[in-house]
Amino acid sequence: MLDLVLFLPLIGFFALLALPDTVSRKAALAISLVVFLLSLGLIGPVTANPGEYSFVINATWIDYPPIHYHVGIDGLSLWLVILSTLLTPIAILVSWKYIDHRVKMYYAFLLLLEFGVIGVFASLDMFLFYVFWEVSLVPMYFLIGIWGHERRIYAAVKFFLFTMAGSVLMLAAIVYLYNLTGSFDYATILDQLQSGRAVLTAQAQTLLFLAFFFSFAIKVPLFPLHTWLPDAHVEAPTAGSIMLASVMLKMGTYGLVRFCLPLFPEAAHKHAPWIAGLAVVGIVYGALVALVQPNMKKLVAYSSVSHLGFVVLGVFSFTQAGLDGAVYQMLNHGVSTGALFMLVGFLYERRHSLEISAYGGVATPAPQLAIIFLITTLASIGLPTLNNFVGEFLVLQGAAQANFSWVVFAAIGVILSACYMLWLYQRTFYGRASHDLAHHMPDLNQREWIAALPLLILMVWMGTYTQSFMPPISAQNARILEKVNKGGTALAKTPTQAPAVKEVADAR
Amino acid sequence: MPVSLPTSAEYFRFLPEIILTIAGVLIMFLEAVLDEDRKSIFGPFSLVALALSMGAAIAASSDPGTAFSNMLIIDGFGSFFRVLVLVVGILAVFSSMEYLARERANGGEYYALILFSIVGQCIMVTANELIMVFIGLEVSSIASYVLAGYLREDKRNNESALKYFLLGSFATAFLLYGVSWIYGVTGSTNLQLIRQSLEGAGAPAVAVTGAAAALMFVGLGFKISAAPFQVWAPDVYQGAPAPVSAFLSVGPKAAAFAILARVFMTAFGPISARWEPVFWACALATMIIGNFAAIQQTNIKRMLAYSSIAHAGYVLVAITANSGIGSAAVMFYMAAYAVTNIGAFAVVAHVARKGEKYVEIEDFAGLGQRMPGLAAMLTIFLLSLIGVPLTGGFFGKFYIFKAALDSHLNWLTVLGLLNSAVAAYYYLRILVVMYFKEPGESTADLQPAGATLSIAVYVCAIGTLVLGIMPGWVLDLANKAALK
Amino acid sequence: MDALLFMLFAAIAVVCGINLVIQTHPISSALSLVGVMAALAALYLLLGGEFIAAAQLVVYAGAVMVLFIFVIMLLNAGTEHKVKKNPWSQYAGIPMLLLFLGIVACLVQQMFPSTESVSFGGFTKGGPLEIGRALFTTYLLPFEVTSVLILIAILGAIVLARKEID
Amino acid sequence: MQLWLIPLFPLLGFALNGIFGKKLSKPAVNGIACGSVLLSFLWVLKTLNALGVFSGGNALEETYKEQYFTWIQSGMLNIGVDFAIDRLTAVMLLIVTGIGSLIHIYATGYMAHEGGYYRFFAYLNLFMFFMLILVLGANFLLLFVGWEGVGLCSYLLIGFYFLEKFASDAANKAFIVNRIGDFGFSLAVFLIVIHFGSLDFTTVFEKVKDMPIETTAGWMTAISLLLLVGACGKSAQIPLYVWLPDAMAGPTPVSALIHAATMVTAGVYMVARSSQIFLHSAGALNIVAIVGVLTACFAATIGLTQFDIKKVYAYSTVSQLGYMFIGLGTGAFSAGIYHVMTHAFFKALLFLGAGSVIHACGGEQDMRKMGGLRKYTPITMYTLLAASLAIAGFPFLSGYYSKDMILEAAYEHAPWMYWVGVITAGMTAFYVFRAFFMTFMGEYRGKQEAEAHGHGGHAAKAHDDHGHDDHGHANDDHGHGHHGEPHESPAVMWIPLAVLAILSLIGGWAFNIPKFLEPIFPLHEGEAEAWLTYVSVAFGLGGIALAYVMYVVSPGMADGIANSLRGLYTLVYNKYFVDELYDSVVVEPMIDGSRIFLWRVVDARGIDGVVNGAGKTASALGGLLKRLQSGSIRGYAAWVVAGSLIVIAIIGVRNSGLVETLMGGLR
Amino acid sequence: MPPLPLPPTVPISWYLTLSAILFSLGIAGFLFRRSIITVFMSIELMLNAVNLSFITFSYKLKQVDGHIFSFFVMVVAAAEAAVGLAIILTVFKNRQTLEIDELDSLKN
Repeated sequence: MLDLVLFLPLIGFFALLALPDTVSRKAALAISLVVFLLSLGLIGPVTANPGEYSFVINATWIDYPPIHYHVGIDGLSLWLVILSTLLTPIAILVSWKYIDHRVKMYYAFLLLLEFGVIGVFASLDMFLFYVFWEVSLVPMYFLIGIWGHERRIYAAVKFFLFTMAGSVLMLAAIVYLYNLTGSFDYATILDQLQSGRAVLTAQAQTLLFLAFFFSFAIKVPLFPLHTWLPDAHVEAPTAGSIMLASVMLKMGTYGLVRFCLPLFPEAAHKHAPWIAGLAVVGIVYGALVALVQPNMKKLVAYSSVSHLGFVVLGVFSFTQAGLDGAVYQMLNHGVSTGALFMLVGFLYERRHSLEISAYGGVATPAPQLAIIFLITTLASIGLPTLNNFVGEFLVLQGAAQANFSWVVFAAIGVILSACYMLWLYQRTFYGRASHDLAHHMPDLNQREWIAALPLLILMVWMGTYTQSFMPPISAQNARILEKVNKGGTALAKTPTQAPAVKEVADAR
Repeated sequence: MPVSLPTSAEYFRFLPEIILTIAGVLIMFLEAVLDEDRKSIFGPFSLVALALSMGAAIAASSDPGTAFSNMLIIDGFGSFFRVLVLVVGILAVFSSMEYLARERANGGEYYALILFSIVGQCIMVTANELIMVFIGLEVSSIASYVLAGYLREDKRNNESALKYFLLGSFATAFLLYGVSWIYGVTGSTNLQLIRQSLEGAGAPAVAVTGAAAALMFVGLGFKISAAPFQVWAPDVYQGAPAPVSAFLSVGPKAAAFAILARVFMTAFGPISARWEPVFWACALATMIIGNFAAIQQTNIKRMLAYSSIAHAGYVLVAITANSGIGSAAVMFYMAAYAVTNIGAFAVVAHVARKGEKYVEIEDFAGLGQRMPGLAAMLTIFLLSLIGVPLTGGFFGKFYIFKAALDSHLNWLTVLGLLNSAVAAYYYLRILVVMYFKEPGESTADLQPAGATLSIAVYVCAIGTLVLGIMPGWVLDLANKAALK
Repeated sequence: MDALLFMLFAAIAVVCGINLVIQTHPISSALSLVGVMAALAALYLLLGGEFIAAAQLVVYAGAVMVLFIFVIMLLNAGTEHKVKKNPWSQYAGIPMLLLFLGIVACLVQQMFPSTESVSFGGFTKGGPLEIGRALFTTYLLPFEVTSVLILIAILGAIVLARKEID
Repeated sequence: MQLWLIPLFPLLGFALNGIFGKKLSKPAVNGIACGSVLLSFLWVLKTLNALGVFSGGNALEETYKEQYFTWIQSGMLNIGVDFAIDRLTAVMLLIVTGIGSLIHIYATGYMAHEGGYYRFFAYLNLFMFFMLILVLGANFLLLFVGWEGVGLCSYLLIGFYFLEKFASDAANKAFIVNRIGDFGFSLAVFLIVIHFGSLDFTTVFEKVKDMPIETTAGWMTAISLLLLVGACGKSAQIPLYVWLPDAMAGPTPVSALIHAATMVTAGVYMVARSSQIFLHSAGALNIVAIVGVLTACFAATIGLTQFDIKKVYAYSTVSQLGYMFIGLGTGAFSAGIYHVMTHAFFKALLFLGAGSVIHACGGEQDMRKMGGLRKYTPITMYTLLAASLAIAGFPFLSGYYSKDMILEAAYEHAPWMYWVGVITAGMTAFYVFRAFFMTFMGEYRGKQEAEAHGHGGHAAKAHDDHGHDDHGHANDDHGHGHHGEPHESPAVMWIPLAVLAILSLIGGWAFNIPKFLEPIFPLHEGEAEAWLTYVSVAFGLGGIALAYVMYVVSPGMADGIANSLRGLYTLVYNKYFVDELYDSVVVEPMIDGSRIFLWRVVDARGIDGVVNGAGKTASALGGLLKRLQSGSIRGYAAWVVAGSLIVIAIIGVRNSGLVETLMGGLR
Repeated sequence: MPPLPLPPTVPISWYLTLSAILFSLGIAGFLFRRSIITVFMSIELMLNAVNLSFITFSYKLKQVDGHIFSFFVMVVAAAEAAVGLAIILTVFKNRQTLEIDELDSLKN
């Protein structure tokens, strides 16, 4: 099953290159839909046993050094994989009319990207992880570079170099771990480190942690490593932005949760204060800068910086709530920011401008678009009953348990998110539409509705009935935390308050 | 003095070189005899010779041992490189045929020179004696000098050849001076004997041997274009015909790396504490000079030349590691680099067209649209040069830095990896131009590549991918053949 | 006597060497080089290298240098022009050379203190017999391979100096 | 008991109208909208009846709770979607659904000619849904859901006329200011989880009871104050009141329902709900009271000078909310809730009446262009009179009871609060009756202009009259009708007015809320001093009298006073320039700082500067390195020599004693 | 004439030093001469210095191998001379100059 989910996009990539341009988008859509449906089959077994890896395949790839094709899905990666498989057909649908040159390459790259990101989430071998990590880079580079806007080259190169600069350090760290443990297998390495069979000095642990951390932090992106993101988003085509924001950024946060924390718990604890500090700065900073962007995509991009600050904050709170919230927030951000980019793309297809000032009064000619945009906006600013609220609440709750002062500042980001999103909405949709604008602004068509609807449903679903999604995440996070907080250092660091925390909670 | 004649086994171990030499001589003979219009057989003929030679080399690898009074040693390491340079030769011939026809220079001499040059490289990689190192080096080099200036009407070719020749001979003089000192101190030019002699040597002897090793490093470092002896490489690669540049940047280089690794790891093993720091610094300087200077290049051949300097830096990292893994990494990397770089140069040679008119990076604008297949192949090569996974370049780099970390060269690893990130920038520029820019007049009348060039390009691409996806095949060989 | 001969030929070699470097006309330099070679041939004899001394005179000073002079004449190479471009070697050359020489000389002093000295006849195995035997036994392979080298030289000369390629 | 049906009806109404409303006929939309709320109201009645509330006795002294499903579960934290009902909730439910029903009915008439009709009712139903969630929610987070949800609906409805910038500005302002309040609320929630491990009301309050005040006062105060921040946002208290006057940009029924009767009292409800926590922190309670006093007085002074009828009532709302906070802060929680109810009656009525007046005048909101309406709209006049008397604290009307209780509690808490409250009561009476007199007495002043300019010019006129800062007028509120003369509203509008008028008159003594809430908020022991009541009534009557003198007996007098106190008048008329202050102290520095400093300097020059600088440095280094390749063979040879020297030096000379030898040789 | 202050025989190090001096002179010729042919001859001078060194060591070690080595050096030098002079010929044909500094069109 996982094999199919993983390799069908790759097969699709080659198939598309072989097929003529005319059928490529239909073929791509069909393939991605099949992949999505297949990926739904992952849910049952994984949720049944979320703490363990399901669908494990462990085949030798290279004998020496022992590199294995070792993949599997657990509660942490399950939804991220499904998010990827869901967003790919949506991205294809969104591009349906927009992409008019080098069509088959475009869809082929989208499928290759899907292959890469699913691989990242499914890899249980560090080397394999790195391979997929890099492989996912290439199609995105081309997506931005070929089908992007005016400054696409700068953006594409910047994107590639930033990520590359981070990932080489990760490679060094992976190799170092291999030399230490003789294995690339994540579970083996983890086991050896946990059991003390492989011993890292404090300095080595710190350096390794930082190597991993920086490569992930660039991808996240964490302030102040974020400047590639606005450029990449602004220049990328709509589908590129969707995949970038929804899936690729999650690779970074996923890496933090999957690798940084369990492998180097002491270092993670030691460095958590400034990392969380950066996360908080990022939350506020991203929001403030988003506030003053004249360009919609840039605005949404900076809002991503802000939102992902929450994720990082949650991760480095080392609390169950924080971690659960962080993972949930990854999904939420994927859904709602993906939708935002999609909607901005719809606007762009109609008006061919990303400047907010080119719009105004769109709600009159295109009320349906306005409504969807509004719902997405509300999701993005964390309105309860919509998805982001749950994630932000848990993150902040967890962070509050770790250090209340972080939360005081982070919560300012929540205020600011309302400011920039509503202001954007006001400037774009409210007011009177000029004649010219109204003329170019047909309401949503059926295809666009089909693309948008799943995300809208998810926003509400994930906001109201979290139990459909949360249990596997929670279960796996609990296991991670068990490893990370072995010394129980996280909660002990909050001496001010803690009388009731450890009591059994709500006895409803 | 009892005279022992070489045994048949020894001849068998030397058979590849013999085959090539005979083929070279035959070509020279036929060149004089054949009509003009039949001279196109030289290419295929030399391919057959190379293939036969490769068969012989593979066969010989099953019967390792020394030959001709310890002059040669046919061990795994040597065999690996011998096969590698033969593969390089085959690919070089494939990528040259069309070029030569286009430049109306499809003479037999070219192939003969390639074959002789490969003879020299084969001798180098299996040399067990400094004298064989020297002679092999000279055979390879003198043929290379001529090849670099092969199109003698072309001023760039002239200058390239002259620079290569003068500086090459200059560096060789240093090498020889070093050899003479080594001979003087250790009383031998046999690698094993040198090692033995050094193992119990006193301080002055070690110091002088060190200085001699340094002089040898000047000569060999020159051939591999290690900093600060890299200066010639950009000029020569830029000026030489593109297929020759391709050949020069991998063939002699692979051989020189092989002999560098062998001499320093075996013969100078006992004084490794002395030369490792030098290699460390040279590796770093080479990477930095190669990568950073490449950023500024506009000529693609020159850029690839700087890139080849940078890659020499990576390989030097592996030699600095001075371990079995290190030598395996050298082997694997050179293999991956060979297919990648020949492929890249082959594409460049095709796009450059007659007289190498279009060798600026900007001339590749829109190649992705005009020639999607060729562009895709060049993309694979460039990604491999960057070191993106699933290409040979990545795995090679991975293995090199693994070796380096194994030998606790932590900082060199980090700096090297950062260098490879910098390198991404200039390779990406070609991708940018190729895919993100609209085609201009430079690619307007570009014809599809012919059969032989296509074979070269596609084989290189497949090789690059196979080395990236299934590195195990070559890596196993390399690990078994490791020097230590 | 040995010392006197050494001093004599060494002086000739050095003076000719210096002359090679300071002369601006290639012919002068070439003749200086011949002088160096001749002086060295004498020194080889002192060191017991009969065969090599002969080869030095016949092959080197004779054949090779004749080739040089032939080319100089052929190209009608004249005096060097006045320097227009000054590569940095012009300035850094002398200090670097002195340093190089200094290091090497020091190493020589350190490695080979003046205890052992050269006397004519101290080594007598440098005759044709010994050389020939070594060449055709131990050094058979390099000897044969040099034939390839010569072949390449011929080929190279043909390629580069042939009248027209087609 | 199916508590979930209560919010479900409006939600269904929202869904139906929202999705299909465009295709439905107006009566169908009306039917769905009003029907769903009415059903909800009836279900509330049925539920309460089933719980025995109407039979008196001890019914519902214990909380009745229903649990549906887990909403958020993480580790030990488990937050369910649970509804609970106790007496406080019962009161709120009745207010919300009862008043809500009336206003829905009214709105069908008021909005009859508006575009986006279905949209309006969909939003209104959604509001009802969230308000009911807010009231019914059995834990802080569910309360927060409703809290944010009503904020959203408020945003949507204020921005209902989104074609106009002032409407969308006001909407944004409302939402964002509320967000600032929510900031405090959410921090409080986090602290509650940290300290109680739960958000469930019963669990939390049980635990609070057992906690000693001495050791917990610190963080209890923190939680209380943070909750207060939230309440200040939602209930428009200083310093976060600024959004409410602007919120009048929404249609009048919205002002009545959301910005007078229900949503804005959510803060009061929340503080009352958390009374256990507040009771653990005397300091926090005191601050609540102080905020209330200041707000009440401050808003009343602004109300004195406004000419926009809805603005007057808006500031009045702020002021009355202040009273409620005084009640809460002085420990008289039930008095606060009592006032919530009576205020819901009379303030809803005031707004609906104002709506009727505006309707009658064809969209005019400026009282200076009204006058003499008693001839045209008698029903409206009498209902408004009832409401005005009620708010003025006329004895035995609804406002009298609740306000009195609050003031008594205030006197006990701190006499100065009582005196400020009483003065405010006087001002309240004055400005309410000022509005009443200006509207209904004298001669109609709007006719000529209305005819001269038509309705299209309203916005411009209003701007001329009110100055640039006056965002709140909603003249486009009422785009329909080109009436030559004012006219009475249709029955569907005045019947709700009548019902509310009756409630305003008798609601005070008919529903003895403090008694009903006694199980939750024990009544204060002992009798209050009688003179307190007399004084407050006197002030109220005095205010009415003053208004009568100034606006009926000698109409020029007001202008005279205004002229003689020009500076003060300008200050008050312009609402103390608080909006301007916030703009220049918070908003503009933030925006400019973000744009100029964070974006242009930190991001573009700082971070990207470093990044691009690194690129440039690399490039420059490349430029430098490539110049090594001078092309000169001799230069290259020099490099080889130099390199060989270095290499020899490192390999050969290092540690060889050679350096020592050389040095020795020099010596 | 006073007797020269010379020992009857000279130490090996003198030969080696002479070799070093000649080698350095060769380098100097390469660095300072501007005629391509002279530069090439400087290389020959360096090779000669190397040969002297080999033969000296051969004397010291009492082995013939050094002689063999220098023999090969001579052969190689001859081959190099043939090819090198041919290259110089082509350069001259194309550029009509033997100034080494004028061959710097390939650079940076």
